[in-house]
Amino acid sequence: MDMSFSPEDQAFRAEVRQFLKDRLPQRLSEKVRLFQELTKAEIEEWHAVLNEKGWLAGNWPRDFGGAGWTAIQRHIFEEESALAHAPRILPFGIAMLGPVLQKFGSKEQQDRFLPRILDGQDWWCQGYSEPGSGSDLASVKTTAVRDGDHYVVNGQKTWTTLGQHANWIFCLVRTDPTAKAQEGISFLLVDLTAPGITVRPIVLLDGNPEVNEVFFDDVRVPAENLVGEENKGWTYAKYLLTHERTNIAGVGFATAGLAALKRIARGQMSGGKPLSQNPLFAAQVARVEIDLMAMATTNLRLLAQAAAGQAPGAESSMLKLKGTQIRQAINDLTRRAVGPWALAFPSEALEGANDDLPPGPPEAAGATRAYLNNRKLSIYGGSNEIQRGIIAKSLLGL
Amino acid sequence: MDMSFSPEDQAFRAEVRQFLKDRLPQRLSEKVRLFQELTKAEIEEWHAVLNEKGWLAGNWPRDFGGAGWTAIQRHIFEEESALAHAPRILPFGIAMLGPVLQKFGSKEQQDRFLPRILDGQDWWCQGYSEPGSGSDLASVKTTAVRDGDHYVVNGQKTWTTLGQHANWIFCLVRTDPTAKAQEGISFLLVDLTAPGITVRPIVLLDGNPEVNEVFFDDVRVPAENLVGEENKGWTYAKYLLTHERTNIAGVGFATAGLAALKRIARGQMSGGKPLSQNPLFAAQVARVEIDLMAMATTNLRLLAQAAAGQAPGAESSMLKLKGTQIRQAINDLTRRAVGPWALAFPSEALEGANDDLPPGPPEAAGATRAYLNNRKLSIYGGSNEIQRGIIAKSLLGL
Amino acid sequence: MNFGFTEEQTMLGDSLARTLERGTDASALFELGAGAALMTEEAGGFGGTGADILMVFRTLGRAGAVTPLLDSVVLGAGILSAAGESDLAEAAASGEARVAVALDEPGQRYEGTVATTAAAGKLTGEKSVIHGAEDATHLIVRATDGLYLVEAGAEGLSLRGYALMDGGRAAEVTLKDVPARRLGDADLLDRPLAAAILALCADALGVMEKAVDLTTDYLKTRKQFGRPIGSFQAIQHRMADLLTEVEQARSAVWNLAGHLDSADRDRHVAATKSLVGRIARLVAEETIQLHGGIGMTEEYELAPMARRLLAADARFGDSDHHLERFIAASAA
Amino acid sequence: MNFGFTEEQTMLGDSLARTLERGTDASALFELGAGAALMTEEAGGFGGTGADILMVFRTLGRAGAVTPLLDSVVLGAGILSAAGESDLAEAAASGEARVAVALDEPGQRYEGTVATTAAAGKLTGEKSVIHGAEDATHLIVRATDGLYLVEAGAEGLSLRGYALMDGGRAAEVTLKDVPARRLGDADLLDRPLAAAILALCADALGVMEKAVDLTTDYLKTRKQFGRPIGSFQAIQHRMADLLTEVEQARSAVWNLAGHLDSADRDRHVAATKSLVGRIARLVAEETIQLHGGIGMTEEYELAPMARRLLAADARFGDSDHHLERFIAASAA
Repeated sequence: MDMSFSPEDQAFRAEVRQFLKDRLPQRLSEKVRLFQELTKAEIEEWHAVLNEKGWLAGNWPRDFGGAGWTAIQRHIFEEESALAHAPRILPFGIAMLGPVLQKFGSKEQQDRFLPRILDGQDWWCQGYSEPGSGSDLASVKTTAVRDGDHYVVNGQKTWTTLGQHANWIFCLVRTDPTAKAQEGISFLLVDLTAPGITVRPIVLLDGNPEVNEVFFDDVRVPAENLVGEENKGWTYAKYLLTHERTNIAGVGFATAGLAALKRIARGQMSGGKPLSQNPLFAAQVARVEIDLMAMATTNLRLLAQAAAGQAPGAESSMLKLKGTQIRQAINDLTRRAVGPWALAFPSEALEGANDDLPPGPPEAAGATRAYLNNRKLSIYGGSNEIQRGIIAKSLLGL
Repeated sequence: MDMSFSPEDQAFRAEVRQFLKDRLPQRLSEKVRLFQELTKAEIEEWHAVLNEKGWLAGNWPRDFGGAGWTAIQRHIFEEESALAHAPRILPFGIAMLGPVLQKFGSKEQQDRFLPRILDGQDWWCQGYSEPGSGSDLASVKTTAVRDGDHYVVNGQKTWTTLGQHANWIFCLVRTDPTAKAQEGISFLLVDLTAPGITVRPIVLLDGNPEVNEVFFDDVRVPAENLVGEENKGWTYAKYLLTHERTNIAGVGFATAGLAALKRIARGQMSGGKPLSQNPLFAAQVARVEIDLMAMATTNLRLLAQAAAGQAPGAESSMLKLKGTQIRQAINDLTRRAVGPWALAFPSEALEGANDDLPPGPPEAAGATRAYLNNRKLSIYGGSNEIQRGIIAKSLLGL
Repeated sequence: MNFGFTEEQTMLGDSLARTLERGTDASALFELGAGAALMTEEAGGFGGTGADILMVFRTLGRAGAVTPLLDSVVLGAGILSAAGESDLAEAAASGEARVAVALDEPGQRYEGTVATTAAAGKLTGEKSVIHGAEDATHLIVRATDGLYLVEAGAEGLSLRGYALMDGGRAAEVTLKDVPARRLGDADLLDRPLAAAILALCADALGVMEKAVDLTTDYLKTRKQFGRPIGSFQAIQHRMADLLTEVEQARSAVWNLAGHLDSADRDRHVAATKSLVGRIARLVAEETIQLHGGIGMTEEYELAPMARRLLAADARFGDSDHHLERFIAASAA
Repeated sequence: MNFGFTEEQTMLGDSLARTLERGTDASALFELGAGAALMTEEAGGFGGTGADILMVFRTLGRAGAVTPLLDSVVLGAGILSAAGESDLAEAAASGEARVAVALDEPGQRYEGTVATTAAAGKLTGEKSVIHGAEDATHLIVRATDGLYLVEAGAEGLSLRGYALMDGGRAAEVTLKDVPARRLGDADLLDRPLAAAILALCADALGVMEKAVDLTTDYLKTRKQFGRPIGSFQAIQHRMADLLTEVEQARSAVWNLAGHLDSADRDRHVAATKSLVGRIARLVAEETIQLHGGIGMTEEYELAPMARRLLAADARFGDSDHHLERFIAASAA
């Protein structure tokens, strides 16, 4: 048993840290630290910096222009990035579509789309969920009917994260309405600028229009944009969902969030002393820190297993469950740490105006919004209720 | 809105308190305070004291020899009794069988059995549960077959609390094996000294043989011992279960337990100070105290509603749920308050010898056993899972 | 023992609820007597007991109404009345005057040190998160040596306003040699602040009841995997736990209402605010989770309820703050 | 990075498990080398790392074995070895000698004040809940100025024994001018006590795994309302939560095993003991509840597991005690 990182991994960590120190603009890290939303341009700016270094797609093989990192290296990069308050890499092209195209896409599709993900020409979004589908992703109602060398798409997708910035969407569409739920689904790439598409932002309870509804009205999609075989889309979707689950524990985010929480608590007063010295508050922080220490080890254990070729089972559902509980607990404690200043709620996103300068410590307003926004963690990517079902069924066989 | 007790009720409380001061033997209250088991003789001694005063059956009408108290008076008596560490009144005859006989029994049955409950000639126990029935009480398998002017009973009951002291048992028996689960059940009174009955104690994980298995092997029971009509027993059983639910919240026990916990915590040291001043421990005690304050008010609100003729609905399931959570939390904190001394586990009940004098404060060994024993609170009387189902179904209509 | 309301209280609650169905117009509420109902007879009102406050604010919470009643009447007029300023108190209770109460200061969290000073009848200092300050005709300001009255627009007084999570607005208040009149010692606050905490908790109770009703309806109608979500046992048990906690919150609010003028008021304030704050957070989180994605959206009606519940915990000291106060009050 | 065991460790665990299937005979365990596996090579053993301790004690916990290995070897021989008493340490590791370690005193809870004094080589004081004292050939006694060695049967030494919740026995120890030999300062305890806490946590992990397996089997086979209890969704979700917590405990035990000889050992001891203590209690309570009545009975095999889990929390400082230690260690 040896819980330390190998010398190579330690050297890699030092390299990542130095890179972040040199190349991460403070302008961006400051916004991330204060839980502020980044603009489209700011996200693209950071993608470009990483792409220049060859580090944008850590999970892609080198042949496709990726960094070809091991699972441990990816973990180290994610952890260091979070600790440095680097912007998050958009998952839609890099973590989701990329692996699907690499495994199931045609050579033409790979050549056409993969480079444009890396160089920022394309901004992808995900067209999985539909109104009413919830965690039942196989209940796809959006249809694609073959018409010559096109598919004609009709229907609606929702919860499309950052779809307002995207020019492409990968969709699950129903191509065989007579088949059973999980059959008859295809995986289609759709140009969002095509006629018949409407994107409508949905404002979330934190005031941020982070997600969108996407409407398809007789949208004509070239048949060459079908990935893999018709009616086999569910297979690709499941593959994508598995890939989405790397970093499912969010150890890096939690570690960075905990550090921020502790810093904030040292700066807040409670009964004449720093809040960090309040026994009740300190106990809650300590408990989440102890939980995080254990979960981080579970995460590394699974990474080591994966490196040894063992596929993770229901343990990744445990990581999703515990990981979201820990992150939401940190968000909750952070919001509560800023006490009355958590009440301020900048309304620009709600009202289209930014005439409010919130009071209290600089993190205060963002702390509330981060808390509200991260209620999504236990809902999306397979709700925590779904995860509990997976754990029970696969480990207990019940 | 007026949350104070009426002058009459306050006078009643004073009377109860004075009575307990005068007539409750310290020998008994000391054992109760230290969580020690009472002997059969000690329980009977306290019953006799109460019966002499006419207070043994607070819930019975005066016509049947009861005290005819209001729900509020009963609450006051239970609370004061618990605070004085009085032994608990055995529920089987007084709280369970009595009301059933009064409502559904024949005049002969009432005349024969009720006085013997009061004067202590009969010790009743409950024959509801069977092996494997769990919370599904209607799955009665014990049969009673009519044979002339007798029923012949065969089968097995279990979890029969204090059955080792009893001379009578009231049973649910199946008299019509062809009927649906909740039909075909009858309510039968059985003399435990009859031939064919075997009582086998079950030792619980606290080392105490508190419950028993009762085996029936061709036991002949006079037909006159049938309560009400044949095959209507489920109706009476449900009525009994409803009556069992008075004091379901256990406010008195919780209040007394909390007072004991605080006293113990003041006497234990933690980091050079009384444990009661340890912020983390004090916070846990305060939280359960706050919960108890709220639940006590819910209890009084329901008592007031009952006094005004409104039947309680799923709220009594909420009281069962929250009441057991609170009492178990108090048991847990009490056990943890005595720290390492909670490790001592007197083994006389397990090994039939009492050569161990446990260490630490006098409450220590009892605290562990009370904790272990009260794990039953969330299991019996309709498990907490059953209560959650009742709440969901009746209030949500789901 | 009686846990119910008087006929007058019930009638007021009903007419308030009907009025609120047509929208939240503060002047309509004042016309209805909602302000006077929150004041005792000695203070020129016709209510002011714990039960009155509970009835009015639970109704406001259920309706999601944003009103000046807590700050201007329960707190503001309450202090003024205690200070013998009956004219201004009645003006606030009738809606003619608007009062904001400036207690907390920047850099302090809950019940922190007060640094605002009075010298020669003039106040200097900074106040933070002052609810309703922008609309106020008068401010009551806490200084090191007691409470002072300041008129809106007084020289040296400046405000910086912003929106709040509960739908209202507050302001950072700066005072530079602002002319002020002394009202009395800080203990004028005792009963009005306890009453304001009751009002906030009763409001939160109304919101919780509404959020739970909304969730129940959703669980009954929304289907997933071919059946109503509410038919899933795991969901049922979570709702049962949630309802049980809301029942606890209900009793806690009743407790404070019933002990607002009793000797152990402080202990009840701490117990109720701590419990309600904790359960309000739980209800916000659980009702969002039980809704799933739709519960995250601004256009669905749950969002403002959830924020209002979080705001209830964050104001006047959160659940941990009052847990500590409860320990102190119980030891005393 | 490597979270696994060496081939030798795995082999030892396997043969230990096989031996334990035939019963808990302490001498058989010592013959097998279980004692030596817990000692480092410098101390005459062939193991003694965190991983060795984890492997041995998780196996003991799974088997429900009551042995002197924690007290006499990990703690006792560990201290003796650190004090340079290699002969007696090896005798304890081989089972020839039995050592009990007397740290705590009556009236103190966890890590309380030590009042036992040494004067002219003789000890006077009282020690409380001393595990394995009745069977010990030697006692290591903590006095105000360090650790002392006392032989069983020494004049002035008296014991009062009693049974423990975890199946073992302990004694109250009274010392009256008992001849003793000084071993050294109290910091001799540092590593052995940390190792003993790891042993206790690994034991608890084994018990938890076993209790969860037992519960899983029960839920699959036991039927209620006509179907297996385990098919009820609410039960499934609770088991999922429980399994997730046990996974946390597993990683916490690994953490301590991996950091037993690192600079931040104290922080890991506190983190692991706090987390394992909390989850051990949870597993005890939840597995009983999920079983229902049968889980309450002595004759069913869950009862000793549940008590052993509670005992693990109650020894060497409970979850709250170590939470406070963690806060202190993190601030340092």
